[in-house]
Order: sequence, then C-alpha cells, then structure tokens
Amino acid sequence: MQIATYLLQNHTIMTLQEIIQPANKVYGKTPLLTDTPMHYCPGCSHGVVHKLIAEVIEEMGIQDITIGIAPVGCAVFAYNYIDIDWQEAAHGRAPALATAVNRLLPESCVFTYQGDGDLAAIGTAETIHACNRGENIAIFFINNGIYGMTGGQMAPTTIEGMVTSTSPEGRDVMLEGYPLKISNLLTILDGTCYVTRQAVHTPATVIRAKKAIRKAFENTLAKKGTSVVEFVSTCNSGWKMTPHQANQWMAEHMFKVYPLGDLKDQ
Amino acid sequence: MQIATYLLQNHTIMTLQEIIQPANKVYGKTPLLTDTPMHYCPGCSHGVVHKLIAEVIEEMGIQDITIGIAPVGCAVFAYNYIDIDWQEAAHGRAPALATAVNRLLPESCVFTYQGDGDLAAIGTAETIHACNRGENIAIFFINNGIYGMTGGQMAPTTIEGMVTSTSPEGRDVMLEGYPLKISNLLTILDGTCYVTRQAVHTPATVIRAKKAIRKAFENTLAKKGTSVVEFVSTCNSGWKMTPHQANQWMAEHMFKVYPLGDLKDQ
Amino acid sequence: MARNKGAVVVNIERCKGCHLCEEACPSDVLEMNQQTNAMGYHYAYMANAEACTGCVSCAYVCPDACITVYRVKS
Amino acid sequence: MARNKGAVVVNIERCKGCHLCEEACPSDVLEMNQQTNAMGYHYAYMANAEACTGCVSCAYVCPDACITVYRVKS
Amino acid sequence: MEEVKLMKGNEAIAEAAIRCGCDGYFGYPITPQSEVLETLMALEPWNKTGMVVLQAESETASINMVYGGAACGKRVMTSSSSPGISLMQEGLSYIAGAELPCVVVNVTRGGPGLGTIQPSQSDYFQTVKGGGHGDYKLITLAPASVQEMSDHLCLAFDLAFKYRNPVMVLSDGLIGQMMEKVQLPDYQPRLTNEEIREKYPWATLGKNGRAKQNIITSLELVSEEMEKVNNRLQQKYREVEANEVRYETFLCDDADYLLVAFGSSARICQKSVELLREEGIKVGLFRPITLYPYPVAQIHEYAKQVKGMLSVEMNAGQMVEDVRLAVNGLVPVEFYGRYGGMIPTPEEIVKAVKEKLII
Amino acid sequence: MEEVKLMKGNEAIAEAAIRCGCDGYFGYPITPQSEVLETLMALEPWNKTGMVVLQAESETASINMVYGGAACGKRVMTSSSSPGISLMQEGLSYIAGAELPCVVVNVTRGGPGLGTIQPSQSDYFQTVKGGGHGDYKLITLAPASVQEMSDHLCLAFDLAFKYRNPVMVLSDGLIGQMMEKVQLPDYQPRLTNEEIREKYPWATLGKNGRAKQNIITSLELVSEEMEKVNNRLQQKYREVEANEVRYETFLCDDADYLLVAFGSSARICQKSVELLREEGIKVGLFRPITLYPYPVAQIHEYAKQVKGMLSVEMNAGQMVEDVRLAVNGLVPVEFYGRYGGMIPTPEEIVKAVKEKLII
Amino acid sequence: MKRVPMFGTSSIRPLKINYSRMKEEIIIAGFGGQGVLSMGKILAYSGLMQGKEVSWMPSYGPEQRGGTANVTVILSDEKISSPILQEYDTAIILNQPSLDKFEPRIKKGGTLLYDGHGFVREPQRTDINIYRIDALETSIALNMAKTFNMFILGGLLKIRPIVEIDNVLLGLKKSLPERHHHLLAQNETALRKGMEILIPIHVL
Amino acid sequence: MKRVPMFGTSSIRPLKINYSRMKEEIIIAGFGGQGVLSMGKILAYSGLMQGKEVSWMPSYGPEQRGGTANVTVILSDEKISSPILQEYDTAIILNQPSLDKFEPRIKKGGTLLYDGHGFVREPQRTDINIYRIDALETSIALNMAKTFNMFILGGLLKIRPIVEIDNVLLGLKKSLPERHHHLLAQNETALRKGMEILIPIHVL
Ligand SMILES: Cc1ncc(C[n+]2csc(CCOP(=O)(O)OP(=O)(O)O)c2C)c(N)n1
Ligand SMILES: Cc1ncc(C[n+]2csc(CCOP(=O)(O)OP(=O)(O)O)c2C)c(N)n1
Ligand code: SF4
Ligand code: SF4
Ligand code: SF4
Ligand code: SF4
Ligand code: SF4
Ligand code: SF4
Ligand SMILES: [Mg+2]
Ligand SMILES: [Mg+2]
Repeated sequence: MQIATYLLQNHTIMTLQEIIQPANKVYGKTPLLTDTPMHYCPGCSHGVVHKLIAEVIEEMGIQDITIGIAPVGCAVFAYNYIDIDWQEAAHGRAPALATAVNRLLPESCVFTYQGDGDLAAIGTAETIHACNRGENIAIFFINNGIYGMTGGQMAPTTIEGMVTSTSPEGRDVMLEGYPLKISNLLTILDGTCYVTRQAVHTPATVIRAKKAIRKAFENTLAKKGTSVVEFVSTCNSGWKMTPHQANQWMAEHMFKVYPLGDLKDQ
Repeated sequence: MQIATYLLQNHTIMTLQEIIQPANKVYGKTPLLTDTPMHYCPGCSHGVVHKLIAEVIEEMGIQDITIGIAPVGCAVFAYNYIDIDWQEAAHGRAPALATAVNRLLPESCVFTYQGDGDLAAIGTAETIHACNRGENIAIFFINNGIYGMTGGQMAPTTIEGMVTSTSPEGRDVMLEGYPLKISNLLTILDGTCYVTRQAVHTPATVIRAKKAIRKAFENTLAKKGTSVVEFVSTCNSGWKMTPHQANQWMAEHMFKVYPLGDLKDQ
Repeated sequence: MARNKGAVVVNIERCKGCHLCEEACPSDVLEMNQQTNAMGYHYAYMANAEACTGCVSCAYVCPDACITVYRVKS
Repeated sequence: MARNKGAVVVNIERCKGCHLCEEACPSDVLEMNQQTNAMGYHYAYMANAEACTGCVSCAYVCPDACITVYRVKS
Repeated sequence: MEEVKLMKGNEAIAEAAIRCGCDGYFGYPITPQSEVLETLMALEPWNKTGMVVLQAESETASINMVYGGAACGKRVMTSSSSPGISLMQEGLSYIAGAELPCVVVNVTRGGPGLGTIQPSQSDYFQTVKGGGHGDYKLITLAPASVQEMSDHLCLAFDLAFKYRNPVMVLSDGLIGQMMEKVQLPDYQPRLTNEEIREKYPWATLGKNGRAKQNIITSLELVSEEMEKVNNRLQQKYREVEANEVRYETFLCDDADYLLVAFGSSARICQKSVELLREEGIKVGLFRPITLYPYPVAQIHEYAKQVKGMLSVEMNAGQMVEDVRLAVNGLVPVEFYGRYGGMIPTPEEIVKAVKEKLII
Repeated sequence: MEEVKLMKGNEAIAEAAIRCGCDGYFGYPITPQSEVLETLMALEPWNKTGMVVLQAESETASINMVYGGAACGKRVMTSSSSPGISLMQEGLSYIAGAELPCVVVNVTRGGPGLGTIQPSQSDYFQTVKGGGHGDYKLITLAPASVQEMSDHLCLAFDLAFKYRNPVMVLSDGLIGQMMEKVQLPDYQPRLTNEEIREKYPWATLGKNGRAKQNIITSLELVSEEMEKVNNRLQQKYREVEANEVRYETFLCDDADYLLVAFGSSARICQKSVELLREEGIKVGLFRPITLYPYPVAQIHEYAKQVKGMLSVEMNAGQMVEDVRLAVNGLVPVEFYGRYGGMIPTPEEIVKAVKEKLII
Repeated sequence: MKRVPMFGTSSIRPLKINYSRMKEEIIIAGFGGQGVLSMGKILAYSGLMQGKEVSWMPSYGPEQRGGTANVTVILSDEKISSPILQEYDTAIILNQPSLDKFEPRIKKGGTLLYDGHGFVREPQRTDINIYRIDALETSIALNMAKTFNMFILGGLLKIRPIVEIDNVLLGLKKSLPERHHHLLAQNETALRKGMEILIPIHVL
Repeated sequence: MKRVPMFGTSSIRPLKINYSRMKEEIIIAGFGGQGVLSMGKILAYSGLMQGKEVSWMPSYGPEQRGGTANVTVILSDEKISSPILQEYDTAIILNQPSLDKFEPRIKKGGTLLYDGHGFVREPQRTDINIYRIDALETSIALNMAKTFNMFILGGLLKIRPIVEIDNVLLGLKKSLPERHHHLLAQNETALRKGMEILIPIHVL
C-alpha cells in the first residue's frame, strides 16, 4: 500500500505498523461503494450520504433486492458508486419510477435519491403523490438549497437572502417566494410513516443520519409506507465557500429554516 | 316575461302582482352572469360557485380589472358564463398562467377556478409553487371528489370507499392512496394568506362561501398573497345520485374528511 | 288566505329541474312542473305560492341563477 | 512519546483534499499534504500521527470514503 | 381463441392487455380513452393475472411509471389522448434513449391545444417524426378496427421487447369509442421474475447474485460515447426498417391511382375505392399498418405503376410527406384531409380523387 | 446601435430580450442555456425597463406562464434545452391553438433522454414537424452566430406578434456557450397597457370598459367549429410560408453541388465549401435561416442546377427529409451527420461530399 | 301537441330492404337516461347474432346529465367503413332537440320513428316514411317502463325487419348482465307489443 | 520531477505566423480556478481589439470543483466556422491531466506552452515546439499571484505575437469589471515579465 509512506514521516515505524493491522480495523470503505472515484466536488455532502446508504445496505444485507432510482442533479451518476441495480430517472420523476418498481416488485427495496431541485421543484407533484399513496419506498432528499449540477441556481429551498447565480442579490422572498419546507408538507400526508431531517457535517450528525437511513429501509421492508429522510446539505461549490465554511454556514443559517430532527415517526 | 303564467296558477293575481315589483326585488341573477345557459348537469355545485363569484365581482365593482383563469374540467367553459376577461389554461396549469398575469399586470385582480383533478392531481406542482411564491391571486377550488368532466373517475380527493368509474369497488386507500387534503398543505406554505374550506349546499353555507370569496378578492387587491377557497362540492352526475342525495352524502361523508372552516387567515 | 310576503320568479328556460330550490325552501313553496322546458327539464314553480316569505333560500342554492326573489317590506 | 492508540490510512487517490477530516479530528492529527495526487488535490495525511485515538470522526465525515481507521483495543 | 364479442376499441385494449401478459398499466383519464383505465379497474386483473393497474396523478407521472416498470423488464403500458401524449414526450425520449420496451396507446383527438374530443389523426408527425427531443423512433402501429386494437396491442408488446424500444399504438377517438366485433387473444401468462432475469438480462430486478449491477440510463456525458449510443440506436432502427414494415393493399394490382391512408381514414377510403371502381375508375388503397417503419419501398414500387396518389388523412396533411418521400417525385402525390374532429365521407374522397388526381 | 461586445450566445439572448422590449421571461435552469436566466437576473431589467424575470418551478410551469403572459398581449418568452423543451410540448400546442405570440429559445443538446449536454441539432423534427399534438406550426429561426442570437430574438418577437403564433429560436450548445462579437440592438420601449389594448384588441388585460369580454382559449368541442379554427390556422401558415422564408447562400451561383445546413453546422460547412473550392470542386452552401417556413421553392430551384445535394446536420438525419421534399427527386440528396454531441469537422464534410455526391 | 288518429297496426307492412347487399344505417337519439345507448347496443348485438358486420358509435363528450345523447348503429353484410355518419337510413328519435337535429339528416326515402311523448312540433318531411310509437305511454300504462326501449325496438323491426326476433333476443341476452337474464321474457313481450302499437304518420 | 536548465530568454524568437491569412487556434487547459476561462477571455478580447474575428468556447458541463477546465480561443482574419476543435495550433497547459489529454492534439509544428508546476511527466512530442514557463513560481515569488495568468499570456505573446501588447491591455480593460481597473498596471508588468521567463524546451 503506497499510502503507508506518508504515515511514516513523523513516526516510529513500529508503533504505526502495530496499529495498522486488519484485526484493529474499526472503520473503512464498504465494498458496496465502488472503486470509481466520485465526481463530486471536494467536500460535497453527496459523498457522505452515498457512503452511509451503501453502508446501511451492506449492513442490512439487502444489496440483492435493493433498487436505487437516481435523480437528475449532481447525484445523476449515483449508479456508478453504489453497487446495486439502478435506474436513472428524468428530472423530478424518481418517485414515479419508484412507484412502478414498488408495485411490480413488491419484494424489492426501492429508494429514490433526489436533490432539492429535483424533488421540490420540478418533481413536486410526483413526490407528493408517491408519498400520499404511501408507496413502500424510501426517499433520500439532499437539500443543499441550490441547483448544484447546473451551476448554482436558486432552488425552491434556497433560504432568504442566499446568493445564487439566479438570485445574485440574495433570494428576495417577495419576488421569488419563500424557502419551501417540503418535508413539512410530506409530514402531513397520510402515506408517509417517517419523515426526518438530518445532516452529515459532523461525526455526530453522520451517526444519526445513518440511523435514519436504516430506519427508512426497515420501514420499506416492513411495508409501512413512505419514509423521507431529508439531509440538510452543503454545496460548497455552488455556495462559493470552502467545504468547512459551507458546513458552518449551513449550521448557522440553514438549520434555522430547516431544523434537524424527526418530523414524523409512526 | 313568459314566466309569470306559472306563478298565477294557484294564486290570486293581485297578491302576486303586488309583490313582484322592481321595488320589492331582493335577489336576482347578477348581470355579470351571462345569459348563456350553463352546460352543467342539473344541481351541479359549479353553478352556485360561478354565481357567487360573479356576484362578488359585481358587488366589488372589479369586473374591469378581473381576469379569470379557467381550468380543464367541467368548468372549462366558465368563460362563457362570467362576463370578464378569461384565459383557458391547460389541465392543471391555471396557477402558472395566473402567476404570469399577476406579475405582468400587477394592478389586475387574477383568480383561478379549478377542480380537484386539475388542482390536486396534474396541477399539484403549479398550485404549490404559486402558493409558495405568494402570488397575489385567488384560487377557487371545487373539490367534488371526482373527475366530473371525463366521466366520473377517481380524483386525489376521492374519499375512502367512494365508488367512481376507476374505483368501482370504492377507493382502496391501500392501493390508490389517501384522500389528499391539499388545502391543508397549502395552509402551511408561507405564501398563502387565507385558506378556507366552504360548501354551497344550503343557504347558510352559500352565504358564508360568498363572504370567503369576497375576502379572497379583497386579499388579492390588497396584495396579501395567495388566497385559497376550497368548496367541498358535489358531482351528482359522477356520484350517480340526485342533486339532493349528493348534498346529503357530501354533508355526511365528505365533511368528515374535509371539515368546513378557515384553515388560515392572516 | 294569508297575505303573501314574498314571491319568486323562475327563469324557466334556465331551470334544470334539479329540485335544490325545492329542498332548500323552508316553506315548501316550490315544486317541479309536470311540463318540461326546451332542454327537457321539469322546471320549478311556486306550487304553494302563498307560503313564500321571500327568504331567498331557494335562490341562494340555485346553481343556475334562475330565481328572482321579491319581498314586500313589512 | 505517548503510545498511539489509533491510526488512519488515507486512500490518496480518492482523496480530494477537502479538509473536512482535518476539521473533524478532535486531536488535530490530519493535515493536507504539500504534494498533489493525480487529480491535483492535496491529499490528507497524518501530520500528527501520535495524537490519533482512532475515534473515527475523520472517517465519518469524509465524503469520499478515503479513510480507514485502526484502533488498538486497550 | 375466444368467441366473438362486441366491444369498444378502448375496452379491447384493456382486455387484450390482460390477456397478453401485461404486468402493469399506469394512466390518467382523458376523453376519448378513459375506458381503457375504467375497463381495467372493472376487470380487476390483479386478482386474475396479478397485473398492476394504477391511476397516476398525471400523464407525466404515468410515462415515468412506465419507465420504471419497463426498466424492471416488465410488460408495461399507458394510454392517453393527444394533450396527454404531449406531456409524455420527455419521458418517451428517455425510454427510447434507455432502450426500454413499453407500449403507449394514443387515442387521438383533434388539436391543437385543448381542441376537441372528436377523432383526429393529427398526431402523426408527433408520433413518427419525434415529439420528444433527440434522434429516436417509436415503432408505430395504426389499427383500423376494434379487432386490430386488440391484435396490435399484443403485437406492440412483442415488438417492444424484440427491439427494446417503445411502441406506439396510434388510434383515434373513432376506433376507441366505436363498438365492433372482436375476437380476443387467449390468455398468455405473465413472465415470472426468474423468466425475466433469464430473457432480459439487462432488467433491474435487484442484483440477486448477479456479478455486475444493472443500470438503466439514458445519460452519457462524453460526446464520443453518446455518439456510440446513438449509433447503436440508429443501427437498431435500420433493422426495424428492414424487418417490421407492415401494410395492407386493396385492389392495388391493376390500379391507375392509389389512395394512401391509415387507421380510421383507411376504413373510409375502402368505401371510396369501391365507389370509384363502380364508376370504372381503377383506384386502389394502400394502407400502411406500421407508420414507423414506413412502407417506403412498397409505395415506391407502386409509384412506378400508378399515375398519382392521394394521401387521405384526418389532419391538415402530415403522412403525405412520407408518401412524397417514398414516391420521390415519380408521380404527383396529392392530399385530401378533414380535421378538427371532422371525418371525411367516402363520397368526399371520391370527389377529391377526381379533382386532384384525374382532373 | 451599441458598440461591439464579446458575449456568449446565451448572454446575447438575455441582453437582446431586454432591449427589444420584452415584458417577461419565465424559465428553468438547464445546461447549456442557464446563462440566459442568470444574465437576466444579473442585469435586473425590472429596475430598468420593468421587464419581469421569474425562475419557474419547471419547464411545464414556464411555458404555461408564457401562455398566461402572452394572453395579456405581453412580449414574453422562455428558453430551455432539449429535455425541457420536450416538457413544453403540450403548452406549445395550446399556445399555437390559442394563437398567442411568444418566443421560445431551444439551446439544443444531444439526446435522446438525458443524453449529453454537448451541442446537437437533433430537435429539428420536434421543432418543425410538431412535437406537440395537433396540426400546428412553430415559426422557426436558426441562428448560426452569437450576433444572430441577438438579431433573431428580436425578429422572433416581431414575427410572433405579426402572426399571433409562437416562434422558436432553434440554436444549440455551441452557439449558446461560445463567445463571439455581437452588436446589440438599441433599446426599444415596452408597450404600455394602453398601447397593447390598441394594438392587440384580443389581449386579456381586463375588460376595462370594453363592451365584449376577451377569451383566450384553444377549446372548441364542436367539430365543425374546430375545423374552422384549424382552417384559420392553416390559412395563416400559408401566409407565413408565402412571406417569411429566409435563407442565405454562399457560392451557390455556379455550384455543381450544394451543401444544405442550418445553424452551427452551416458555419462549419462554409469552411468545407472553401476547402472544396480550393480543390476546384464547385460546391455551394445553402443555409435555411427559417426552418419553418422552409425554403422549399428556393431549394427546388437549385435542384434544377446542381448534380446533387448533401444535407449536413448534427443529428442522425432530419432536415434531409425537407431537402428531399423540396428537391422532389430531381437530383440525389445525401446526408452526412454527427450526433450525440459530436461536431463534424470541415474536413469530414469535404470527405463526405466526395464520397457521397461525386464518387 | 296535435294528436294523430290511431290506426290499426295490421296495415303496416315492412318497408323495402335490399337484402342482397344489406346495409342499414341507424341513428338513435334522445335525452341521456332514456336508454339510447343500450338500445343501440341490443340492436348491434342482434346484428352480430345474425352474422352481420356491425358498428356502434356513441356521441361522446361532456354531455350534461339529462342532455342529449345519441348512437349510430350500422348493420351490414359488408365491412363497415365509417361508424360516424352524416346521413341515416333510419332515425329513432326520442326528444325534440334530437328531432330538430336529425330529421334533416334522414336519407330521402328513409324512415323516422319517434316516440309520441313530449314533442313541441311534429316531423315536417314528406320525402321519408314517418312512424310514431307511443312507447313511453304504453310502457308506463302496462307497468313495463323498464322495457321502454324494447317497445321501440319492436316498432323498428316491424317496419325494418333487418334482424330476426330470435337474434334480437340472443343479442339482448348478450348485452344484458347475467343477473338481469330473468327479465328476458318481459323484454320479449315488450318487443312484440312494440310491433303492435306503431302508428304510420306518413308512408311513402 | 526533472528540473530543466534555465536558459536566458533573449534567444527566443517568435515562431513563424502566416500573417497574410492569419488564424490561430488555441486551447488553454488546467484545473478549475486557475483562471483558464478568463485568460481565454482576455485573449479573445485582445483579438477583438486587433480587429480580428474571435471565438471563445469553454468546456462546459458538470465539471467538479478543482477538476479540469479548458477553453478554446480562435483568432482569425476570417469568419470562424467551428469554435470547437479537435486539433490546435497552440496549447497552454497548466496541469497533468490536461497535458495528457491535449498534447496529442497539437498540430504538427504547433506550440505547447506549459507552466512548470506540478507535472509528473514531461511533454513527449518532438514534432512540436515546447516551451515552459514557471509562471506560478515566479508570480508567487514576486507576490503577484493574482496576475498568474498574465505571465502566461506574456509568454505566449513572446513566441506567438498574434496580438499586439497594446491590444491585450485594451482587451484586458474590456474584460475586467471597472472596479478592478486599478490593477491594469500590475497586469502589464506581469505580461512583460512573462515574456522574459520563458524556457524553450524543444524548438523545431
Ligand atoms: C427537464 C429538465 N430540466 C432541467 C434540467 C437541468 N437540471 C439538471 S440537474 C438540475 C437541478 C439540480 O439541482 P438539485 O436537484 O438540487 O440537485 P443538486 O445538483 O443540487 O444535487 C437541473 C435543473 C434537466 N436535466 N431536465
Ligand atoms: C393533459 C390532460 N390530461 C387529461 C385531460 C382530461 N381531463 C379533462 S378534465 C379532467 C379532470 C376533471 O376533473 P376536475 O379537475 O376534478 O374537474 P371537475 O370536472 O370535477 O369539475 C381530465 C382528467 C386533459 N384535458 N388534459
Ligand atoms: S456542485 Fe455542489 S452539489 Fe454538486 S458536486 Fe459540487 S458541491 Fe456537490
Ligand atoms: S359531471 Fe359533475 S361536476 Fe360536471 S357538470 Fe355534471 S355534476 Fe357538475
Ligand atoms: S323565497 Fe324562501 S319561501 Fe319563497 S320560495 Fe324561495 S325559499 Fe321558499
Ligand atoms: S334550483 Fe334552480 S335550476 Fe334547480 S330546480 Fe330550482 S330553479 Fe330550477
Ligand atoms: S475528508 Fe476525505 S476527501 Fe476530504 S481531505 Fe479528508 S480524506 Fe481527503
Ligand atoms: S481517528 Fe480520530 S483522532 Fe484519529 S485522525 Fe481520525 S479523527 Fe483524528
Ligand atoms: Mg440541490
Ligand atoms: Mg372534480
């Protein structure tokens, strides 16, 4: 392993070698995450969420029955990174595809992975109706308050005053409308069994987020209805910040509008 | 007036003639309602709501600045009945048209008139986003729990167990989803200023409904945001009942799912 | 015979015989005529005219705006 | 010198030098290397290896799943 | 084969779907085809064959449900009428791009816009030239009777899976709403998931032990690769053109003039041919059954024999372009059409032949 | 006229829109045209001319906002790229049916499906044959430079209002993304509501004293009446065909062979013509500027002069059908294309001319 | 409405039908709810039983409840081209608006059959055969209102015996859901009764 | 990485350019954030100032932050056909992946100019002119890191004087927002400095 060289620089060789032993391994990339490097910008939240989904699928041993529906958005290539069967949907329509898969393959475990433009703008109707029908699917919703893929335009979830390439002076709610708390809408639909808002910017939130993903998959297998996990996320590139700045900005500004926690769990 | 003949049948002429004098007139068709007979089935709620909207426009004296957006649904010909300027939208898209009119003619008074299929199925996204942007428009939403125009198919708002031509055994919420309480969703959007649920099956509800319509128009003129007036309605034809039976059935079954009253008024 | 306080005039050609005015009338004034209009509907008429109070209930619920109501101020 | 309880191995070729592991590490173990990998990124490395407790914080937040963590059970 | 029944075209679609092993129908009501969904709901095939029937929230959702179902290797379909089909154009382009098999039925009405609900053939261009974006083709069948509504639906599924391509059944309100006698196909069992795995190794049914993941996508950002994808599609279309042309002729052998018409208008033209023959005018009827692939070579052959052709359509002149392309200038190709929901009478067509071709 | 600037095609669209008195833009981001909306948002025309700019929730909403705005007699527009344009097909059909003027810009990318974001001309069929349902036509302009992006946008509005018809500006990612020099038009004031009332008496601005209500609709349930509506549309299209054909020729006068190409591919063909002329091969370039109305008569004229034509397109062969229809068999019409985001080089085209036409 | 004198029915003879190449184009029109569509369906099924080509084409659209409805039925020995027609051999008319609309569209020499109830004006044409049938009145009188349209069908078959009664009964069986098969006998009675109550108004 | 010996710059002469029918097809490629696009824009504007036809065509798409970016700039006396090219007269290369991608696409006899920083392998071709410029190093050393790409441009103009310096400065002014115009002088310095630090690696 070529990496070892760097580890040795400031260290006694013996000590590190002692530690870096298979028996001592406590965490590493799940094999369900493919070796293809992810195309995301450095520090992008998508990567963390991908990793967590892969880990949960792996841990639950459901890779053989899980079918992912990829969005149009930065996560369009999600299928290259998690080693399960995938369908790439048209922009916003992932819940429609997932509906059909759920109906036609009731024994499978279907999830959609969608951005805020995909889920909360063009896909609003498909999202609401899949949830309202209570499709047995999990919806993973990456809310980074921006259209990452197309170069940082305003999303329905962009918060007040936030600068994007289509709100260069900051979102003016009087002109462009209010940040859409779509998860709150989904909460009051009878078809959803679990709606939660998570983040992945700190070790603690990552651990909680993973639990939420697991619960969503468990609900799906238990045919409890639709589970929605919103990840309040960053798009450091679109926000024009460093990844760390973006995390801080998110915690400071986004969480006010999108407070973390379970909105519904039944 | 040829009508008079019938009035005379069981009556002394003098008495009735005394009463039927212009000075004694307390209620009659507003001239804003055109002479074209409405194409609706006998007893259809659409007629009542049309009449009320026409009366309010007339009373507020805003016929010169009011622009109606007609849906695709039984009310597609609404433009033939209320003597104002109208645009006939594509199915579900009335709020998009209204948005543009509102933006381009800010001094006008724009309303949409939509059925439950139009507003809550195909037009879900347009409805939610117009409300979320807080467009200064009034949305009149005729929720008869069915697709009237196309021959009585299930709508998103069809209540559990209700028989329609596409739910011949009654709506099975496990298969077809839950009745969608879309007004409740619209209530939690920041852009709506007024969301109310009304009916027009009794004189008392008619009077209340008219007040709601007036408030919606007043809000629009005051640029307070989006006002939504839902009318829990009947489609006696689609429901395969007499108009009166339909009213009774509505009061007994629909109001449980769609209780009347203001959901939001700010 | 009691003196009328109210009366209604039904626009026969608009009326679709839906019975809703009949159901709404608190004084049982209205019924559907045996005859039909050009559209083939049995239109409403004051079968019991002297009972009319001019309360407007019938006209409020009429979907086709057929009813004009008159009332003598007393 | 204190005995290490943990260590991490960074997959250099996956690493994008985002600094998030560095920020997440409670023990200030990680830094970005002066060198860049084939993608042109300054990859993370243990600049302060002896401080590593094997707490996995860095690996949890790493978006590119670059970090393998080892810990000696004590 | 079942006994002969009297049935609406729309009902025949529904019955045939169940019988030919359809796994799922996703659709949204619209006149004049709502009976497809209504009949399916009444027949409750989920109790019989396990077929799924779902009323979607829109046509946009319907076609994307079809995408999802087709991606699982399932026999899935939708139906709609003109405005609803317009809403499906993005989805159809995706399905074609991802090379998924599915069936879409258009019971056409008169446009443009909300138009009328009466029959029309004015979606010909949309269907065969490409209503959606990009270079793709829908294999298109044009039934002219209720019997063919049933027959073509089953054929459509076979072609869809043979070529991994969406197939359009282009009918209209006339055939959808009329009752005629029809002999329905025998029941054909739905494929099990195991059979699908076997026959359609590309289907996303879950990896289930498969070594490589299956991915259904129409995305390819590298132009060179996207060109290859398109090459593959074009290759397939050439195959379809070589193998799947279907047409019917009526009294063409000795014809001096040819009527060319599809679907409903072909029914009517048949009568016109009889009327003209009674007058001693040697007219034949050429009826393309597949609108794509179009019977280019066959029409070209007739162009060497006849003195002129008249394309008769219930639109303002659409297929006539394909006739002209096939004829390539050999003889005059004229057009006669009614539109907006109007249906030409046999007599009108007789008159048009005399005025436009014979003079 | 303003001084010459360096600008992206997409930016030129935005700048030109403001200057030619556009009242409203409604659009949704999509590569490779997002700069149109971005530029407008940066320029803040609402402060300058009062123009409204709104980011819609989808392309479906965008085109229906355009419908609503156009119905008020306002100069409104949207822009998108292929998949987004597919989503607009129902709306476009409605707009055409209701006879509303508006401008839609398609900065085409390679399809089908999600495809690629690189330039392509594969939406030709969709645009000129009818992506939506019913018999309608979009007047279509095909700019070949950033300058023309600006020029055509203004022309598009004029044509739209002249004929009460939607106009499509069909460009592609190459012209949208490239910077070139451009001279923007002078500012033209937006019409006031009073002026609109005067010029467009059909506009729904509110009755405001007008005796009769205005109704904008595409609905007509009575077939006879719907046929009349269509007759009126067809009549209009004949007028457009008679008056609005635009094209450009390059070294055609003495040509033995003709390249026919539009937009981006025409730029490239010009170079090929030069290369071929250097070799002494007399080739000319015919460039349709309006794709609908198509320069049928003009191409037919050249068919009498040349030995063959080659249609060069960034697709799998679409416009070639219109060339063939125009030529009507007089000379061979061949096709050369690259697709999926690939752009032909002038040299490839030279080779194709030699192989396909001269042999 | 002018009353028409009651004639005995025995004098009514079938109109000439070209059986060698038979084709009958019929429109049935009335208010929605009068059973117009199902009458057409029985007729079509009868034709089917008789081995004919048949087509049944309803007027469709957002007709309001109680509004007019109509259906075109064609029975033919040959393949049927269009099921939608501008002209008809025979028209069965059950209300005034339908009379207004369809009387002018009956072919010269064709047949008009109408129920006597509820018309404001009589048929006007003199170049067609006109029959009246008081099916509504009679069916109500006989307490057989449900079989109203079988009376009419009986009347039709009296003058246009395009299908045999046996095939009508077979067709009826086909088009009726099984749970209604006990009504077949009553329907046959109505059919035969209908043949008796026909009133010729104007026969060419 | 092998260090290349430092030559004096005075020996560098411009490569031959056909000024009679001038056309220069240039690719500039590097990591996103290295100012690739704006360098291209300055060049294009310079061409515009010089009265040339110009085109500027970026690689576009969902390039990830820090990923590669490139722009094709064409300056020509004639109308430009395609702004997207498969081959280039001149390539300005700022990172390894771009070298890998574009080195093979330089026309025979063409020119490659690369910044010396951060390459794993040297250019290989022997049929093109290769120059190195340590613009990053120098600009940092001179505390002029912001004008990094003007150093490169200077280097380019030294060997391919396709536009006059004055026009570059005019073009720069055009492409810079007004609030940055006070930086013009520093940019000119960088431009001229860039001409000095060029290192010929392989000249035909
Ligand atoms: C029909 C259609 N419209 C627009 C686009 C362009 N588009 C691609 S991704 C995207 C938005 C992505 O934003 P989001 O869903 O928030 O995902 P992110 O990239 O932020 O993860 C858009 C508008 C498209 N591909 N298709
Ligand atoms: C795109 C499209 N899809 C479907 C239809 C058919 N359609 C017409 S009205 C309607 C639903 C009407 O129901 P609703 O909105 O509830 O109005 P109602 O008739 O009940 O008043 C449908 C589905 C259409 N015209 N356009
Ligand atoms: S653009 Fe934003 S969302 Fe997309 S990969 Fe980069 S950081 Fe992530
Ligand atoms: S079908 Fe229903 S909604 Fe439509 S007019 Fe009749 S009663 Fe009213
Ligand atoms: S006015 Fe009142 S009392 Fe008179 S008829 Fe109407 S409801 Fe009855
Ligand atoms: S409510 Fe109106 S339409 Fe109905 S019966 Fe009474 S008057 Fe006639
Ligand atoms: S978090 Fe991961 S990608 Fe980021 S610098 Fe650390 S190891 Fe590299
Ligand atoms: S395991 Fe813990 S201590 Fe060690 S580098 Fe990672 S975060 Fe730091
Ligand atoms: Mg996003
Ligand atoms: Mg409804």
